[in-house]
Amino acid sequence: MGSDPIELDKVKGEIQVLVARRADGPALTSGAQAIREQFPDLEVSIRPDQWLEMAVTPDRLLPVAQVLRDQLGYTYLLSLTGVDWQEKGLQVVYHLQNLDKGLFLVLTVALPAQDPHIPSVTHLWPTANWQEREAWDLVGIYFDGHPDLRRILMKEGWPGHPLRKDYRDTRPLRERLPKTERR
Amino acid sequence: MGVLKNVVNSVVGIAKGHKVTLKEMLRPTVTVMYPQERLDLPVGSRGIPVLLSDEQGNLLCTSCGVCERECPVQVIHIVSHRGEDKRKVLDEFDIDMSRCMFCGICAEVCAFGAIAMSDQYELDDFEQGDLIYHKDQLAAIGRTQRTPITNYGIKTEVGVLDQVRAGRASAAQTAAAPATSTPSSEGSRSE
Amino acid sequence: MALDTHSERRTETLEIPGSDLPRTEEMMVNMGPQHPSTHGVLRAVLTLDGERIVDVDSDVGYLHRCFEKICEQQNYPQIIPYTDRTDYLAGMTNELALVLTVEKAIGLEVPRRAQYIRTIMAELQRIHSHLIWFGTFALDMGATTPFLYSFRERETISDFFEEITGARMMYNYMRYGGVRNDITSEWVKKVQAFLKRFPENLQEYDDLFTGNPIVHARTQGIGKISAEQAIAYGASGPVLRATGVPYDIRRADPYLVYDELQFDIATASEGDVWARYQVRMQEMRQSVRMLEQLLAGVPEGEIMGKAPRIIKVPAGHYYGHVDSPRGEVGCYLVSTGERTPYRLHWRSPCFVHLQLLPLMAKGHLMADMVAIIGSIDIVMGEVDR
Amino acid sequence: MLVDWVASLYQSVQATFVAHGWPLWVLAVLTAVLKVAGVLVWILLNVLFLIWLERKISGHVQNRPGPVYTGRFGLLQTLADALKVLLKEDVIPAGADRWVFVLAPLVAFVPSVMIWVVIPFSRGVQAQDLNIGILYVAALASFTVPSLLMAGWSSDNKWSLMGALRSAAQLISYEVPLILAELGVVVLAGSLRLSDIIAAQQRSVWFLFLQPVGFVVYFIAALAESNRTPFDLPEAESELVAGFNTEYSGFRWSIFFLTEYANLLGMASLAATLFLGGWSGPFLPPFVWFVIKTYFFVFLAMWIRWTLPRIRVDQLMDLGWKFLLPVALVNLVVTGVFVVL
Repeated sequence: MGSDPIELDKVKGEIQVLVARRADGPALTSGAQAIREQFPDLEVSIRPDQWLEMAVTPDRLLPVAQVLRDQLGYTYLLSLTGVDWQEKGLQVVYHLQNLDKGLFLVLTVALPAQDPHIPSVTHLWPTANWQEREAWDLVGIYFDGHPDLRRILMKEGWPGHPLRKDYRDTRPLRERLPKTERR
Repeated sequence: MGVLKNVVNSVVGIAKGHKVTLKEMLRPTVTVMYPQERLDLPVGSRGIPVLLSDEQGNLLCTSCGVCERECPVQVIHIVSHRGEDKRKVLDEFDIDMSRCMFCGICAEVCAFGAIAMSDQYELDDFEQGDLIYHKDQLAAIGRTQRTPITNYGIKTEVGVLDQVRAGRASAAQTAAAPATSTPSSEGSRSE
Repeated sequence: MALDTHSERRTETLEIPGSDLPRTEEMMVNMGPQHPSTHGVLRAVLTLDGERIVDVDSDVGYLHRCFEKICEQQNYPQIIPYTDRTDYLAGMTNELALVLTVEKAIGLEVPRRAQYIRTIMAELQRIHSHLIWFGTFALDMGATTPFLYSFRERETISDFFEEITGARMMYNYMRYGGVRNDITSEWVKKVQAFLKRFPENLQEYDDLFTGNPIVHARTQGIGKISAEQAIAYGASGPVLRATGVPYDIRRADPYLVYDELQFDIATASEGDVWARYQVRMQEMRQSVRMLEQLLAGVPEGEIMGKAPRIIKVPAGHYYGHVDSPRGEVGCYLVSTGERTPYRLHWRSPCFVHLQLLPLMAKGHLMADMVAIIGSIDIVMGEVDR
Repeated sequence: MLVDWVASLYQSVQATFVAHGWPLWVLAVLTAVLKVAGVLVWILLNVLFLIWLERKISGHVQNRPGPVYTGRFGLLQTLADALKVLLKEDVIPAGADRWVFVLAPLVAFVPSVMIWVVIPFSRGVQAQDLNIGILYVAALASFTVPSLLMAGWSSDNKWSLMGALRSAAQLISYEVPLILAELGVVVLAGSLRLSDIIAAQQRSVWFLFLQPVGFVVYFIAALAESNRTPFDLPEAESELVAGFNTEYSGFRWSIFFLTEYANLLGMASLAATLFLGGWSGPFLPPFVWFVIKTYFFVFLAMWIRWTLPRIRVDQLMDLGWKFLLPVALVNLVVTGVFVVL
């Protein structure tokens, strides 16, 4: 294994982006160390599946994300989504990748259950645009500063956010076979 | 000269394509005239799930209900009661084929090998309600089993689904007649 | 609009061809949801100046089936058939994304034979899916015949799938800890025979379509994006590789037995429709190469590991990803230790790629729009889930 | 023989008219009606066959059998489809410009029939041997533009409008090289009369060999004129839904369909007349030669259709103005110099 770069002889043109294999062992530790140096007060852990993990508060998201992208090379946002933890509030999860070093990072942001607001990262990773819209649409998280925060999968004016745990679909059901009384 | 070279390249590129189409035109067709000819499905190909019986013609199903629980779309409906020897007797076993997604999980989870995926797949019907297949229909298709269970599937006789569907009217009549099979309310589900 | 200004630092300014031409009154056109070449129910609201595209606003969600919500109510084995229905042209790789994530979470060991079978299926699926893409792309370009030819070969692969999994599209084949059914040596021989003649078919496609000057003229320089733009917009799979970035999860984060295989990551540097076309054609050849190695060395053994009878994922959150024919399929699983996931998020490549549509299409002609949509290879089932 | 018999019949009828003192204009009207009916029957029969042929060829190119059920080899399939189309509901969109919408298919269809007035089927079998035959054909061919514009504009549909605009641009651009290519033949034959052109070819060789470049230009332009792939931009199914006939259905749509094939047949027969010596040929009867040559071009057009992708609209213009037009001009000049020398 190790983090040797992928063979580039097939690549034509003047491409600068190298994609490294997933880092493990010392490379992973130094990756975690690099983040700790930037943010001594934040806790960075190494998960058993070789992902780095860190949690930030919503007000610190933007500065942290800026440094992560510009100085630590997390240029690739894999996935962005929200989770509803009911009374414990909501959570936004960012999955980031450093293509050059092969580092994978999961960044979680906890939000209050009432009126959840979080700054948008669309200007850092444009791919967050639709993914934030989806998180707003399905989980109901407000992304402040998003250029175009409207529903994307559900139709406009849909009541509620379907992936909230307390969401109840009120539409009539098509008749089904009756459930057995035993259950 | 560049233009001329361009033109020649284009003509060659286009001519190659025409060669391919001409060659394929003279080849025999690869399609099958579907209703008359049918491709031979491999055993295990997932058509509708059916109920299997033993040599005496008794259903293998013990009405344990695991298929009903595991079905991702909840289309299986089982009603059973305790018989005199404390064993469960299967009264009803319905599968709503209009919702079934033929995933084959029911056949997979059945510990008794009582359900198998058949090779019957032509489910067209005039009434949505007719797409709910009952115990007797599923068992009738299962009794025409031609191959041992492979990959949770069996082959059945060609056209058995049509026969079962054609027999629906008469089956309903016999069910309405008194003193047939189980004492449960079979008539109530026949609608 | 705000996007362009914000991402100015990372993305070069867009040169719109023909922006120096005189302009006329603009016209709004609804391309889709009912349109022959939106590959399902994509609705793109085009602002046209004559035939030139001034602006694109895509509207998705017409095929939203609440996949993620459904999964919160199903136990783990019941989710597998649903994953087939997200990207219905590459069911195997979608199942893989889920199954690998859950296995990683539980720490399940998968027998080597099962891993080989999974890899074989995933690569067959790649060819299967790319064949559809080739056919529909040709159809978008107005050539009807390549579609039928590619389906001819695709049917053969469907037959292979049907023989082992029991279905041609909705396989429900992967299991936590292994696979559902075993492959046979006759099946392996049949697939090997197919792989022997498949390069000839590919040559036929090349003669018929790839080498055609009209295709060159219609694809080269169309829908161009740079590597920086592709990364910033989270592109993956052939869309990213066509910009010259050799990002392939099979190499960057290896899973199954890809580590032991010899293959090249197909890349092209131009980042236009033609580059994406070439990458996919090349990927089919690489898949053939991989399949030959895989089929020659399938080990004997079990196909199911020691999976618990009732699957319960330990509390926590897990992210697994695989390289599907369309790009990175990510499965983000949040568990509280129950029999059902607490939350399952599906990161689908097409959903992400569709954001690139305005970037690619602006300034090009109406006819190029069709080629661009075709070159992203969208599957609306996956976009809307 | 048939020709002679018809000629003698005509003479005897004329003699009867003269003997009885009936006005001769009645006879002229009668013959005209008969001729039109004959041409119409010929076109309709051929179109029925052409549609079947297209489906068969496309089927076999794509490794499938094409129509097989209705009639022997599916020969009656088109008839069945025509019946179905006639029985369909006649839909006129609410926003449509009603009269223009209704008239457009007719404006498209009538010129495609009128072309046949000057096409010589066999020795002496020609509805009217005009001395400006080629000019007449060229004039009629441009009639397609207003009809498609009418259809596209009146439909009140943006896709239709775009299809109509495309077709206007396309047909006008390709008219020029088409006529220039025809002119090469005219220069060689020294006449605009189609029968003279055939006679000139009988004296020397087929003009295909004397005018190969002109032939290629003519053929490409003719494909573009009859809106066939790779030049089917006005319809462009994958881009414009169905282009100018998006809103048409039933009978009106079938008229457009009919026109398309009538145009194809017209272009093919004109190509046979101009470049392959028309009905002239050894052994077989002239009419059979005419049909064989026409269908050779028809087959060529179909083969191209099922092989090539569609060209883009700006590339179409480039091809027409920047390539075909100069080539056709040079060809004409060279031909002229050759004839003078």
